[in-house]
Amino acid sequence: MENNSVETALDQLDRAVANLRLTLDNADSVADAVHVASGGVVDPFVFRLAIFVLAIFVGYYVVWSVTPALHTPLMAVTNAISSVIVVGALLAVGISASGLATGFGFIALVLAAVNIFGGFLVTQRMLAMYKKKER
Amino acid sequence: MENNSVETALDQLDRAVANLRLTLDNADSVADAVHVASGGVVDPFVFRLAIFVLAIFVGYYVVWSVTPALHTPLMAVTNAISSVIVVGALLAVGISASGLATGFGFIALVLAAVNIFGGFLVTQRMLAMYKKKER
Amino acid sequence: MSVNLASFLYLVSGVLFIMALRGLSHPTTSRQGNTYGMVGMGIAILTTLALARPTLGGFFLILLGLAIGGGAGALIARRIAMTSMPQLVAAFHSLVGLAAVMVAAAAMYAPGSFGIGLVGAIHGQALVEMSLGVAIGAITFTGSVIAFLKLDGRMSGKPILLPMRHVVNAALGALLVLLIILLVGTQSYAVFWLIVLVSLALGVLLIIPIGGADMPVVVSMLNSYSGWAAAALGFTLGNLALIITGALVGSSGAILSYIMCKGMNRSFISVILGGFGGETAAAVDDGIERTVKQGSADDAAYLMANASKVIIVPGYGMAVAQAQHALRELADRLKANGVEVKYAIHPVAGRMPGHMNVLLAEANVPYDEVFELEDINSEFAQADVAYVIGANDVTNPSARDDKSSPIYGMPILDVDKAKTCLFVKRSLGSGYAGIDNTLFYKDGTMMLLGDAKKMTEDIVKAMDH
Amino acid sequence: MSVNLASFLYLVSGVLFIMALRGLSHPTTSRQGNTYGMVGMGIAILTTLALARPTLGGFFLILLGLAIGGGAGALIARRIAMTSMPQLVAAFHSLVGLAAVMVAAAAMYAPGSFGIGLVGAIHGQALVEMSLGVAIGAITFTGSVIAFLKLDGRMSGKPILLPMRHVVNAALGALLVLLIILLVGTQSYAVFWLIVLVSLALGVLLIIPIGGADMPVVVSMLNSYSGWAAAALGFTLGNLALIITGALVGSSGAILSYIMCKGMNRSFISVILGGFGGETAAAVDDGIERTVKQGSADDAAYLMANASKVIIVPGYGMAVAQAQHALRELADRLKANGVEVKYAIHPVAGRMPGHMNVLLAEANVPYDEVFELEDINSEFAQADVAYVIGANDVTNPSARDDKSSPIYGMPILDVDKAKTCLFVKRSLGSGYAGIDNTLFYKDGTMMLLGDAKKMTEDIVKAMDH
Ligand SMILES: NC(=O)c1ccc[n+]([C@@H]2O[C@H](COP(=O)([O-])OP(=O)(O)OC[C@H]3O[C@@H](n4cnc5c(N)ncnc54)[C@H](OP(=O)(O)O)[C@@H]3O)[C@@H](O)[C@H]2O)c1
Ligand SMILES: NC(=O)c1ccc[n+]([C@@H]2O[C@H](COP(=O)([O-])OP(=O)(O)OC[C@H]3O[C@@H](n4cnc5c(N)ncnc54)[C@H](OP(=O)(O)O)[C@@H]3O)[C@@H](O)[C@H]2O)c1
Repeated sequence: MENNSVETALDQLDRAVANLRLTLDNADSVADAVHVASGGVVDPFVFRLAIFVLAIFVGYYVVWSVTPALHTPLMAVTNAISSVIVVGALLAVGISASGLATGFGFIALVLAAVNIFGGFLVTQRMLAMYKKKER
Repeated sequence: MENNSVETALDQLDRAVANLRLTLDNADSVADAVHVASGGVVDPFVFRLAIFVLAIFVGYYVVWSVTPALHTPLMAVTNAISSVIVVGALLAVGISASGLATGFGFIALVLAAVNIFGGFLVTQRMLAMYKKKER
Repeated sequence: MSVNLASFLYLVSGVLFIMALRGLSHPTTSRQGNTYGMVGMGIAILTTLALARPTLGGFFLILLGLAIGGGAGALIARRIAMTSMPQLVAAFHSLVGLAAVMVAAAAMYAPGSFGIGLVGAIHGQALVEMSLGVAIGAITFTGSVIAFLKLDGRMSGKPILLPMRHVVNAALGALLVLLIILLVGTQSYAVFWLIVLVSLALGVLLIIPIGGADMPVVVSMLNSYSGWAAAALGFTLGNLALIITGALVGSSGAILSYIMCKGMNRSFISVILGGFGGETAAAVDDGIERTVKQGSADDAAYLMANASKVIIVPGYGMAVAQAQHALRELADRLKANGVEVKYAIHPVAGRMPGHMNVLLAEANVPYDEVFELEDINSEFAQADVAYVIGANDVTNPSARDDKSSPIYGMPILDVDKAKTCLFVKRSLGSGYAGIDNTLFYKDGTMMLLGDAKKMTEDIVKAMDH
Repeated sequence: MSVNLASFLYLVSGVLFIMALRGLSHPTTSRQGNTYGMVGMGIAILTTLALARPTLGGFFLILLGLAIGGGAGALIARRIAMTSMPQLVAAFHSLVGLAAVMVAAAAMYAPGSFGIGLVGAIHGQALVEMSLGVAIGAITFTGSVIAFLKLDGRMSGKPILLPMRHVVNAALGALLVLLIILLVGTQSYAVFWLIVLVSLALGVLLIIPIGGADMPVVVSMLNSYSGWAAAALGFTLGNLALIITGALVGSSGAILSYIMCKGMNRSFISVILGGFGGETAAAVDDGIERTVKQGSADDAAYLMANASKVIIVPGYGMAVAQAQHALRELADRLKANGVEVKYAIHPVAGRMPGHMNVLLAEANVPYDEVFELEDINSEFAQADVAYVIGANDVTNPSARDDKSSPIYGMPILDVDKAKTCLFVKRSLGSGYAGIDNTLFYKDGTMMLLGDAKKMTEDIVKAMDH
């Protein structure tokens, strides 16, 4: 009798679990369906690729529009902005548990900081020199 | 006794369900945590906004680089490409169950098709007229 | 097809559209650019079909729609006269606007097909994007229809100035905002159609006070609008091709409007507020007796045949008279006689950007004989004859010299620097800006009064003698 | 901070970086552009801090790192001589490269902090992106170090041509691909560091065969590389600011390399394959006896003081001699005497793009007296004196006239069209391209042999008499 009831209980449990699974599955597939049409499950990679491609176009045009007289400051300023890699260093130092990762992050942070300050300041110094004829 | 065992079973069921819930919750929160850092749960709207903003920059530069002699074809071709709204019409006609939506979609489809063929072909006709001096 | 692949393909078609516009940076690359555009459109359509996987019936319906619309479009493209391009572009814009409204309506009635929720339970964000798209689309539709009617002469170009129009427009705008908020709250079809109605009315009201001659700026502005409408719907549908294209078209229209306004030395706002350029203003009557030297086709033929350099300045009148072919004949004749011939195009000559270029190209004038204002303006001093055919405002020296002139500051072609200036037009009347042209009364100017085409043909004939 | 807000802010900082480059389209907007850049960087840093919410210790560490690095950077920026800009840029690039490697290493050891998985279970896609980032970063690092050493004269500029170098490089490249595949499979630290090592070696091997004088092209190319490395890591971290910036920097470096190669009329490939420009070639000895007219500072002072128009053509020698300030004095003196003075800059004068402009700006020469080749080349015919100071290749007429010349096709400044051409250099030796300059032997040329700064100062003194 006891055995029986346990078995029943187990059966019920099984069925409950199965039901639960079914519901969950259903919910999932509904969500999936909605997503497919709305593009909600588009891999962020595709979006990033689009952003990357468009940014290359923007870069192409924006750099061609730089006047040749300012090509040296351009090199300095692109160097400064490419140090935005500092965000990676900040994550490593700010969140990381592992000592090694923190160490690597710290080195990256220092190097990037040299570039950021050095790059922008030297550009500023250069640009301050470009003057119009005073009349 | 029977009563007892059923109760036990129900208890077990409850616990099982609770456990299941816990596991599910955990799984969810783990996924969430991973997502937060990786940006995986970034709302696609933000990505689309980025794409939109960059495309405006591209549009700005690309249109300024159009030679004034071709400004009339430019108006015709932008008209043609803005009919890419046809993708909405195709979805409406292709998937919709509701008769009304299909009807609206069909109208949109016809209108966009006029623009697509009209716009590209009239541009082609115009561009074919621009010739260099034969020497 | 997986959504990832589809999104990628939409990106590809967006990039192809960018390449299409990029091609227009030079006539030699422009045809290839147009091909890129067509390929991009093809990819967008095929991708959508692969994504939607329509039933056989749906597929048939799609083919039918494409065939009807495509056939009509192809026919129009083949038949249309080059001189009617401004009207055509306006008409096409109205179609894009209406298509945007229809797509939004379809999304409203069958949100599931677009993945934006269920009937009565559409995502709020999608509703906002959609209402923006539908409002801009509807304004584009009726606005473009009015622009078309004015440009095509089916409606008077006279500005229609309703009393209190700014108040009415502002009120309608506010109402629109309210309705959009209401739509997000209620998801009611009635509200949706109210938005459409109000926007349609707004489109009409915004455009009727603007004079017929300002329509080119309006057409460009509406082009820009149709782009923003497409982009808004692109957000709703999560479609990259639509978002990118919308931004491109939006920028393009805005830039062209800006170029036109700068070329006319007027502010965009003053154009949009309307009331300008409907009627020609009364000729200035300052009491000074002015004499005009009038000439005949024979005089003109003699002058030009003996010139060593002739610069041709075409304007709106050439388009009206369809004189481009006759003009090309004249130029050929001159070139055969050893005369150097060049064409000078003002940025706002005619009634749409690049208007003159397209007409000259139609008459087989090679594009490397056609120069922009800044490239040729210094050459008038060396020219024996400036042959001004149907142009007026773009040569008016008061824009350069007279600070009190309403067009002061607008760049002009310095035809008065040429030894002789031949002016072909039908009367001493003014042009688009309604301002008297002091050049008519100058010593070096000879007026050739008559229709541009007829006069040019007569000059060619006179050369035969 | 929500990730959505953070992503939006990263987008804002990307847009600010675009505006920073956009500002450089004109000197008047350039300072504002630089400010945009700084604000963009500030936003990126603050956003990351708000997102990472570091512990107090972490926060302290971050401040420390920023202080050390920032202090060093600010010091360098203040101290560096303008003539050392090429070296400085190379050195800075090496830092970006190394930083990229370090960030990738941190991500490898603590993937959780970057949300790309767990140790030993990093997402495959992230691993591929990361290895690309680390490989390009490492190549940028050692490559830039070599470029720095060559530019700074700490290493001979002579190309070091190892035997079979192309085979070795190709083999290393293939090994790199294999290692990346292996890394995705094993996630082993050893493989990761092997990738780093191989890339570091590759960076050295790729750059040592390139002659010192070609380093500017290399520096630009490495600039481009550092951009692509940043973009690759941007994909790993899902960071919009990094992706946008990487693409901007990547394009910028590529375009500058292209401009330089076009200005030298050489192909990018030939530059990268190396072996050029290390040593000056032996002077051409074609048996013809050639005479050179040599002059003194007094002769030059007399000629210039009596000229009505002088065009100054600076070149690499001006940078070497640091003669820009003396030159400015000379020009001031001439202008005070009523002589019209202009500066003509060849696109590849000096050793980096815009090199001459920056030096002239340093000496307070107003930028509206400085003209690019295409804007001034027609004016040499009207000039009485062309004062060529330390330039050589960019004036060599054989690039224009002699089809057999290795630099044939490179655009040159037509200094030989001026009535007199004064050449300031220390010898009759050749310049960067190692080609004899036939201009030295021309009638209208007077050689002023000596150091550029000394000679210019002597001319100024001579004018006092
Ligand atoms: N291109 C654009 O994008 C654009 C856009 C908006 C506004 N606009 C404005 O349009 C104007 C364009 O200047 P425009 O010089 O080309 O034209 P315009 O100043 O409008 O003058 C055109 C002249 O052509 C003459 N004309 C008309 N029909 C003719 C015919 N059949 N035969 C001979 N002559 C004829 C007219 O004089 P008669 O009546 O005496 O014959 C008129 O004076 C500018 O004011 C510009 O601001 C241009
Ligand atoms: N700008 C760039 O981005 C770039 C990049 C890569 C390559 N390049 C190449 O660099 C070259 C630049 O041409 P360039 O005409 O400026 O320079 P150049 O042809 O290299 O000639 C420089 C001349 O300056 C003289 N000189 C050196 N030190 C001097 C001093 N202290 N005082 C006086 N004269 C001195 C040298 O002659 P003496 O030894 O007789 O004094 C030399 O002939 C081009 O061939 C270009 O292709 C440029």
